[in-house]
Amino acid sequence: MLRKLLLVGALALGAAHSALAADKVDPKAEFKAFRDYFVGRFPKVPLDDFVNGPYSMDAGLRKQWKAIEEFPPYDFAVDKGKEMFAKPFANGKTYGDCFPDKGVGIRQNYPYFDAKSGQVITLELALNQCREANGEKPLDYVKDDMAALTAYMAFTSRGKRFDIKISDDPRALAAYRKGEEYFYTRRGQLNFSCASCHVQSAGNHIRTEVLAPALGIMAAMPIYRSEWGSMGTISRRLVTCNSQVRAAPLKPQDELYRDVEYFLTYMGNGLPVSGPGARP
Amino acid sequence: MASTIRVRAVAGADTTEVQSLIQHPMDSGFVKDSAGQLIPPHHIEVVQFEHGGKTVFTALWGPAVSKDPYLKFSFKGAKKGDDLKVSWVDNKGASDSLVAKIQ
Amino acid sequence: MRFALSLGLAALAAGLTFSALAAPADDFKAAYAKAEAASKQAVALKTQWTTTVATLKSAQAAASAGKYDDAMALAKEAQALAEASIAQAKQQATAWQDAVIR
Amino acid sequence: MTLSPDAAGWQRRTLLKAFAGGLAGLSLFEASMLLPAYAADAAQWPAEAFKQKSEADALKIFYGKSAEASDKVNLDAPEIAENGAVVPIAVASTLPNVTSIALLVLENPFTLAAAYKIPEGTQPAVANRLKMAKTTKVVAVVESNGKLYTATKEVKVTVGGCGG
Repeated sequence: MLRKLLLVGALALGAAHSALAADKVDPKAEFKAFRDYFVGRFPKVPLDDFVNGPYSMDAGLRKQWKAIEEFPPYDFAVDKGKEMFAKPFANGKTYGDCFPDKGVGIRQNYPYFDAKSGQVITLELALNQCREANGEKPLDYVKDDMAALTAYMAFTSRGKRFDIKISDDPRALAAYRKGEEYFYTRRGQLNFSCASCHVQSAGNHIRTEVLAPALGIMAAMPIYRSEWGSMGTISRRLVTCNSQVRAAPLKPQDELYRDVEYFLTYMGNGLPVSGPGARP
Repeated sequence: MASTIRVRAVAGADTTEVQSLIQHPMDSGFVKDSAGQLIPPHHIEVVQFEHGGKTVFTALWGPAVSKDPYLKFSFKGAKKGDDLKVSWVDNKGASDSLVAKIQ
Repeated sequence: MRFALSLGLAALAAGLTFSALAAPADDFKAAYAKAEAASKQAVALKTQWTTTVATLKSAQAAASAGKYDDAMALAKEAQALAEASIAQAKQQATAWQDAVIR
Repeated sequence: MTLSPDAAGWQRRTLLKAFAGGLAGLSLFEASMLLPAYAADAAQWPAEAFKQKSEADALKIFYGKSAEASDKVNLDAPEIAENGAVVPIAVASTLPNVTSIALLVLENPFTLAAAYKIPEGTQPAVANRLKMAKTTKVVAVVESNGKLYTATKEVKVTVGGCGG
């Protein structure tokens, strides 16, 4: 009983809080402040180079990355994604039929806020919605096939500039705000937020790794990580971010994960798609 | 299924530069799986490149070569349009091969 | 605690009957239930820590092995972790705004 | 490769991919026709050499001789590996009549990592990617006119290539 009361109380508190916060959401101003912060802190990094994450910050790492990019390990995923795109579902339709421009060169427009369903639609979610609409089972969100599909879609969009829209729809603003809250909220036993690592400590070393700046961090997704020895999607990255700070991860494509992707990708508006990427 | 082998061979003025990437786990034998069991070694042992009936490069690999291994080398005497034959065999006897056109 | 201990000693002296063992088992169950409740609340608030989950698991394992002293300590630790995670969420409910780049 | 403001690079890459895709379709057929003629021969793999646990033993078993350091062996290895699982390593040499190049990773469980046969007409240079368990010396060995020459470099590894 007491537990229930506490729970209800906490939830009510949370709701009241976001309602209050939503009143003063100004994505445009926050976008400018976010970008100015990184540009000011890393004046030597060309703006478009932020999408290369740690490699924009460290010459030694950059050289190894260049060597790996000569024949990058994500090539196999891109080719697999291309094959999957070409192969019709059992009903004869293809992935391309679910997307504008047959799914080619559209990565920069994801995620978007869907007024009809009132939620943020990420590329990964849209791909599984496409499968289910065509009578196919959804894919695992974190790697393999999903990573191959998104790798191919990112590859066909390379160099296109992110153009995420936060409409005046209060629900879109609320999703943005929730994503922002998630990004800045400390969690896990280590008491780190996404921002602790990727804003306050961006460019710093953890062991030999250089923490990627949050500006443009979504642009390289999906990524081949040497640490994983395989491809991973945005879902996989968020799940591992959580577990690294000893926070129990949410389910892939949880509403909060989609909201944080919405917020972060919007913050990188105007930067070019660089995915799929290779990372340590 | 697509080939496990990717090759880019580009003829220059004097030499032909070859880069290849092979899809292979290259398990070292020292890594444990999620159940705590050692994954037995599984790695490519030999990669061979042939041009004009002659072996132009041979790689002998142990388990310390990275997953999805990469190679770059150059050789003389080839021109655009020539065939470059690539083949590999691993410690379990699996193999693959490919004929690439030099560009 | 002291009572349970002396009871345990008495049982030991009496030659460890099954019913004597039931006391630490029940104590553990109660402590575990408390820890589990706190853990569930942390999940509901999306503030669960992986260490809470792991410690709960270790507590169960210790109890299954009959190591009730260890099991009790672990259950209490799990409860403390879960409560700390809830406190963190409550503190962060407003504090996050101070970190926003403006 | 950087991003595609470099349109030519992008185009080249796209073409290459299309090309590779075309080849992939051929490969099975080609393989079945031609496999016996040019299949990599597992018999030439030097099993004993790959089991050795020191530089001296690996060289003795693989080459039957010892080596001396030379500034004509150029070993390009990062000072700090971004990840021990994938460390780009390149070797080149200005020595004459090079017949083989080998790479040793001294702190790995087995010292010899890779060896390359360089026939006449092939440049004495190779680039590859190796795993390193921990901070280690890497030795490039070049066989020239029947003698062995080496270059050594230390690579710092804090994220090991042999972990989970």
